[in-house]
Amino acid sequence: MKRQGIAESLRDAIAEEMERDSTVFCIGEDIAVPGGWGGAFTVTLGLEDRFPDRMINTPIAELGFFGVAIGAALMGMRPIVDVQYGDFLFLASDQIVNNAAKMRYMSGGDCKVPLVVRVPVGATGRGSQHAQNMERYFIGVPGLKAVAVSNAYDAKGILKSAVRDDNPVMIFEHKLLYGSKGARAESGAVDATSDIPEEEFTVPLDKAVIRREGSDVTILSWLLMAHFSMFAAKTLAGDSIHAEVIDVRSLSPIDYETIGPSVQKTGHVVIVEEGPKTGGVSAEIAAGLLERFGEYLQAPILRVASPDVPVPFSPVLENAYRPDSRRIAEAVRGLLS
Amino acid sequence: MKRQGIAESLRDAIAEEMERDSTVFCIGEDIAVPGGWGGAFTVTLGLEDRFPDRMINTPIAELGFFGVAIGAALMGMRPIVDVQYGDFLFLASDQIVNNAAKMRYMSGGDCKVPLVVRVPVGATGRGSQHAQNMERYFIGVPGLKAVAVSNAYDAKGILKSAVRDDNPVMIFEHKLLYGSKGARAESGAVDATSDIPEEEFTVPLDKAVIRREGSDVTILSWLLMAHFSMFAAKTLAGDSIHAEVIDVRSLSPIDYETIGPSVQKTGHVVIVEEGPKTGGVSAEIAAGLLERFGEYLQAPILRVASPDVPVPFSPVLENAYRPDSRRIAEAVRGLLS
Amino acid sequence: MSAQSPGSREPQLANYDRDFLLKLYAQILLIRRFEEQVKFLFLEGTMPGTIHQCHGQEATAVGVCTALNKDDFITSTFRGHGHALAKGLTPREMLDELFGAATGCCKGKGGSMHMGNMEKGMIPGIAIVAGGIPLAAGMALAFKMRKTSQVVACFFGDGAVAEGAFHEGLNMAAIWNLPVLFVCENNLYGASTRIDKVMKNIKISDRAAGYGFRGETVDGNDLLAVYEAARRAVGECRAGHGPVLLELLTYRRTGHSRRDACHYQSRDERDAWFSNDPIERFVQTLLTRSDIAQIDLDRVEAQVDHEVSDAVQQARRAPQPATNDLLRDVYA
Amino acid sequence: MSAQSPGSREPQLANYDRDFLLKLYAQILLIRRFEEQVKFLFLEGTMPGTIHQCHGQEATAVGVCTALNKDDFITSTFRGHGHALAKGLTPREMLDELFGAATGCCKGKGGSMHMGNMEKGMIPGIAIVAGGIPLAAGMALAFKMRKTSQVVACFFGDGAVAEGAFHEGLNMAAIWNLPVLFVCENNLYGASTRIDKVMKNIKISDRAAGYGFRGETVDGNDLLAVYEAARRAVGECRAGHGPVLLELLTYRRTGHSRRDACHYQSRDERDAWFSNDPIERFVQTLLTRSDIAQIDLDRVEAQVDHEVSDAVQQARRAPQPATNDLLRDVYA
Ligand SMILES: Cc1ncc(C[n+]2csc(CCOP(=O)(O)OP(=O)(O)O)c2C)c(N)n1
Ligand SMILES: Cc1ncc(C[n+]2csc(CCOP(=O)(O)OP(=O)(O)O)c2C)c(N)n1
Ligand SMILES: [Mg+2]
Ligand SMILES: [Mg+2]
Repeated sequence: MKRQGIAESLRDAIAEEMERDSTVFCIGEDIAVPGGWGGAFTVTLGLEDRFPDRMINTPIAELGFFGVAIGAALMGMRPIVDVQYGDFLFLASDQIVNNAAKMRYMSGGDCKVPLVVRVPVGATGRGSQHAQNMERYFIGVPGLKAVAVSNAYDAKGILKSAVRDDNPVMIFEHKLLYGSKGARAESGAVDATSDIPEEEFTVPLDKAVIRREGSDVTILSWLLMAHFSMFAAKTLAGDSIHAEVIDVRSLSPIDYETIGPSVQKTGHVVIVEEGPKTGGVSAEIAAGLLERFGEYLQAPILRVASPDVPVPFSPVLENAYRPDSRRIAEAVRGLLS
Repeated sequence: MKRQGIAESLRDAIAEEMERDSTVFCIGEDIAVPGGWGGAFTVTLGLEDRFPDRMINTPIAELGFFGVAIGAALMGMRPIVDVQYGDFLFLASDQIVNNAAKMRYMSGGDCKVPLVVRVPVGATGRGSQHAQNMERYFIGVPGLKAVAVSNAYDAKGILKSAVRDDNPVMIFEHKLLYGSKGARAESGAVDATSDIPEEEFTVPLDKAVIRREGSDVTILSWLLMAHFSMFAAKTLAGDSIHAEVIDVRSLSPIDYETIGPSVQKTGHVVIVEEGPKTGGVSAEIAAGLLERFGEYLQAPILRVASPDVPVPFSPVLENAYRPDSRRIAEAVRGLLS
Repeated sequence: MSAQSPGSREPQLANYDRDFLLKLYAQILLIRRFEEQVKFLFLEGTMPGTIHQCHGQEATAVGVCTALNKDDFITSTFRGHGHALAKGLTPREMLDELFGAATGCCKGKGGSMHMGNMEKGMIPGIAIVAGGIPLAAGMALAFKMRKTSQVVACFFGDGAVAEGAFHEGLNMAAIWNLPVLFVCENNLYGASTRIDKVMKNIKISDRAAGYGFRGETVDGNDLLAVYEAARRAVGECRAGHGPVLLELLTYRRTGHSRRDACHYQSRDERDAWFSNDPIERFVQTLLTRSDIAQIDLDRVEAQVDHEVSDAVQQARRAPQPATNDLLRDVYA
Repeated sequence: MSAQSPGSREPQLANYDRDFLLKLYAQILLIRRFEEQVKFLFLEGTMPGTIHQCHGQEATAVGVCTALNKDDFITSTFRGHGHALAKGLTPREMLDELFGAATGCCKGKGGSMHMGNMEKGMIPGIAIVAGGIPLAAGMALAFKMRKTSQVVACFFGDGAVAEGAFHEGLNMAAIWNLPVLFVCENNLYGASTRIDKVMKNIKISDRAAGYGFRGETVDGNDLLAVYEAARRAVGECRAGHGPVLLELLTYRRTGHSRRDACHYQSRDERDAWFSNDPIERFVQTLLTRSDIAQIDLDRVEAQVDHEVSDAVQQARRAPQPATNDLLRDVYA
């Protein structure tokens, strides 16, 4: 056992997978520069020493290097792509959606694209072009899988599962949860460290996890909001409100097997999402739950999310933009009253 | 009054707006070639003769010419951008989302981006890279407006409103509804012609419209599915089921003022969408209705959509992919039974 | 196979083996006949979808693919029928695909724009202009990392040169010395838009220098010239001196897609290019050989016609997919 | 203003007006002092966000912007403080913005990477590498369509050259002869990655020829050389002979962002560039003039220091936005 943050556990997971399978490689900007940073968030720090031929440091050319990764995947390699900031995915989305996601289907199952994309998201004082929560754009793309990791254990286990999966997998990571140290530390960061076993483990790509049991309300969230939901649940417990907190984790597909029974039990659902309320992942979860478990709902499903605005720079505004545990707790109280 | 299809009424609308305001111009691939086609769907046919300096025929460079349009808009022009096929928007989405949508906000209201983007969508026998319904990717982008036009009257009136709006507006059009003639005619096309008044008119960007009144169920849809919903409603009337059919039209923002009372009246909602069920616009409408009118719902909201697969080529499969009036009618019957 | 002396740039017809030449003829003709049939079937209304055809550009596909090994790969575009046939896909699996049949090379899920066959060294066609260029670089990167000697030939049109993907893909291939042959089929038009409206320097092979590798312009309607240029380039790529950019000058004898009457092309231009047909030229060349006579060509032609009409007959009856095939093949 | 004889490429110091030179000095120094203050405030922890600074690159911003008129426009990047100051934004509105204040040039909504002021001819900075390049082409297209004589200067780094947006934007500016001056500040690094790892031909100005227009490499730490090259290029653009690509060779004396110790740069390289400081060089140049003495420079320096520290004092007390400002300014 050792205590690790997400950046470290991802780094170990990548190294172990590269050790295990010579077709695994990393590709991205600034990921393999001696004297550099190991990507924008230290995840690949030092890996260029251990795997000099398999750490592909690219030009600033997102459309291109995603295409390169997909091409390599078609030829049997297993690339792990780092996009620095999720917002830059818009530049690469043609390759992701039109090629990675569709090629297997349009070839009638003749080819496959074992691709892993690591996407740092979240509002962190950098202004509106380094801040978006990108999950929403990829859950509705058949052919992709999408997961969100909120602690170091999951990060390691999910990255390993993703590398071994034969399909394109998007892993969403939150900048405030990496636990990166030194120059790359983030102000406002939240502790997402875990005890990491020495022995090998994986975490499935399609499973939600109940973080806290409760009977009054089901709070669904992921990434940073999974932490804020736990904080809120603790506060609510003080008022004798017993919230069940589920880290949705698997955003595509949604794990209704885990979520469903909780909804049946509590009859009340709050979904918490960082990012504008309209058109988010919460909408899909709400609609999906309504279709499947509508009869158990004792009140409409509530979404707690950011307002429908771009991400502002000023910390005052950014804090108002991002849902926090106070807002979550208030929403739960409102729903139950 | 004259009877026109969507391609013609859009062409007239563009020409009239260019006539009215010298800052309006068109930009896109193959939109202004003498002897050419007037874009992929004849919409701009012949306009290069009338406006030789304001029909900008571009290289094949979507990211670039969207950026060009946005830059021109920042300097006070009013570009109308043609993207040929909606699927190509992925190449331009950085410029649309990171720049067009965010620049006003991030400048604190200092600049504005009066941009119109015309997006042909829909599965039409061309295979998976010329087929996607792209609406879902843009309704959750604050700073953008999104509308979908299903007949020639709306197309003309909405295009005019969009040109006059000071914000970026995405207009979604369906390839099977253009009514393009000759070599550009589509097999499987549906009649979307309207009587077009001689006098000037506009249609607001934020209003849904009730196409057929009914008391038993509210069917919400847009584009091709708005037509199929009308066909379904006719069939259902034969079984004495009275469906109210609403063409949602304004996808962002959603017009709950029009939709709400219908839901209150019928207590039953079916949303019909072309495109994979997961993560679609229907999810947002379902979640939004549940939050606002949950107490009036007598049954869970049902989504009729395509399965979660890329668009297949084979007509057999494509027809199974695309919801049709039979599936809509069946869903309504199921919901009411 | 040929025994062309390296360094020489003029095709030395005498150095070629007779069978090799007749095989080339069969291939180039197969593409023409295939496309003619497809056009007919399409206009007749029996074939669904849309089509982008390559009449007039047959020499580029055959010349390049003949320089490749079976385990080399190609990437192609919306206009991929010729490339596919030249890389060894059968008329049968392709026509079945065009008819949307379950027996097509993509089980009817791909269609005209996405044909491919991994076994035969062709990934599904990419219909996004220039979208296959970064893929090709990545495929070549995989070959290099795995130390195989395979190469990739990446087909695209003159229109693709304006796309960011062209720029990004060529640059990465260059900095990593990847074994990829970029093949630009310059037919002077991107859809209805002429090349001189979208770039100032229309000598596309010159672009390679900006990225730091070799480019060459070749008469794309001269089959042997294309073949020899491709063979040299493939050799360089295999030796680790890639990438190479080949610009092949050619012309499409048919519309951009479907029923396009090409009113945007001038009469003079069309006439000039129509009298510069790659197949007619190759026939003239072949007939200068003493060991090839018209009757040999007729024999090839009969075989080709038979193969195509056979495939058409089969395709008309090929089984359509079942509705629940819709849900298959999304994930591996 | 200067009375430089056209055609001559060597700055003729004697031809410049004394006041003009002292104004240039004030500007270049203002940027340095501003950046020093910002770095201090950031490290001190009083200033939020992240920062990308331009110590060492001051001559590019001042040289180019001095060649522009007030109603000309610039586009900038994540590293835009210098460009903004040179285009006339005040330290005050910028520092307020950096503190997230409602009185900032973007009302606190933009931050370091998105500063701009339309009045002063600067659109909000675009933090997506190369993202401003197509915008600049479009702004220039607007000027051309409206027949104004305005030009756009578009700043970007060497790292942007690999992006598709660079390729697409330069090509469109070329084919439409747009009045845009593309200014590549080549500081040898894109973030931590050195230029020779991402392109084979590192003479960036050469790229212009591929698109069919003029490119030129200039010593970016020689303020007058930059100014004169920019003036010539702006003149060409105004005369309808644009675009022009200027490559300005420079170096950043600070980290890429925040607390970056630049361990990826060699000692030798850093030493060499540190002894080639644009401000020190300009001071040496100025002092060769008989009508400029150290005391004149000291006076300018005192004014600049005062202006900056004044702005800092104000910014520390500047009003933060109200929470409900969050919902404003989304739509016009
Ligand atoms: C990204 C993208 N933009 C536009 C199109 C529509 N389109 C299909 S083919 C074509 C022209 C391509 O020209 P070129 O690359 O020269 O190939 P050719 O058709 O001449 O073979 C266009 C614009 C597309 N498929 N993809
Ligand atoms: C599209 C995109 N990719 C990556 C980044 C992250 N990033 C920010 S600055 C930078 C390096 C830019 O280098 P260069 O263009 O040379 O400008 P410089 O920092 O040297 O001024 C990178 C990779 C980004 N902002 N945008
Ligand atoms: Mg072409
Ligand atoms: Mg740089």
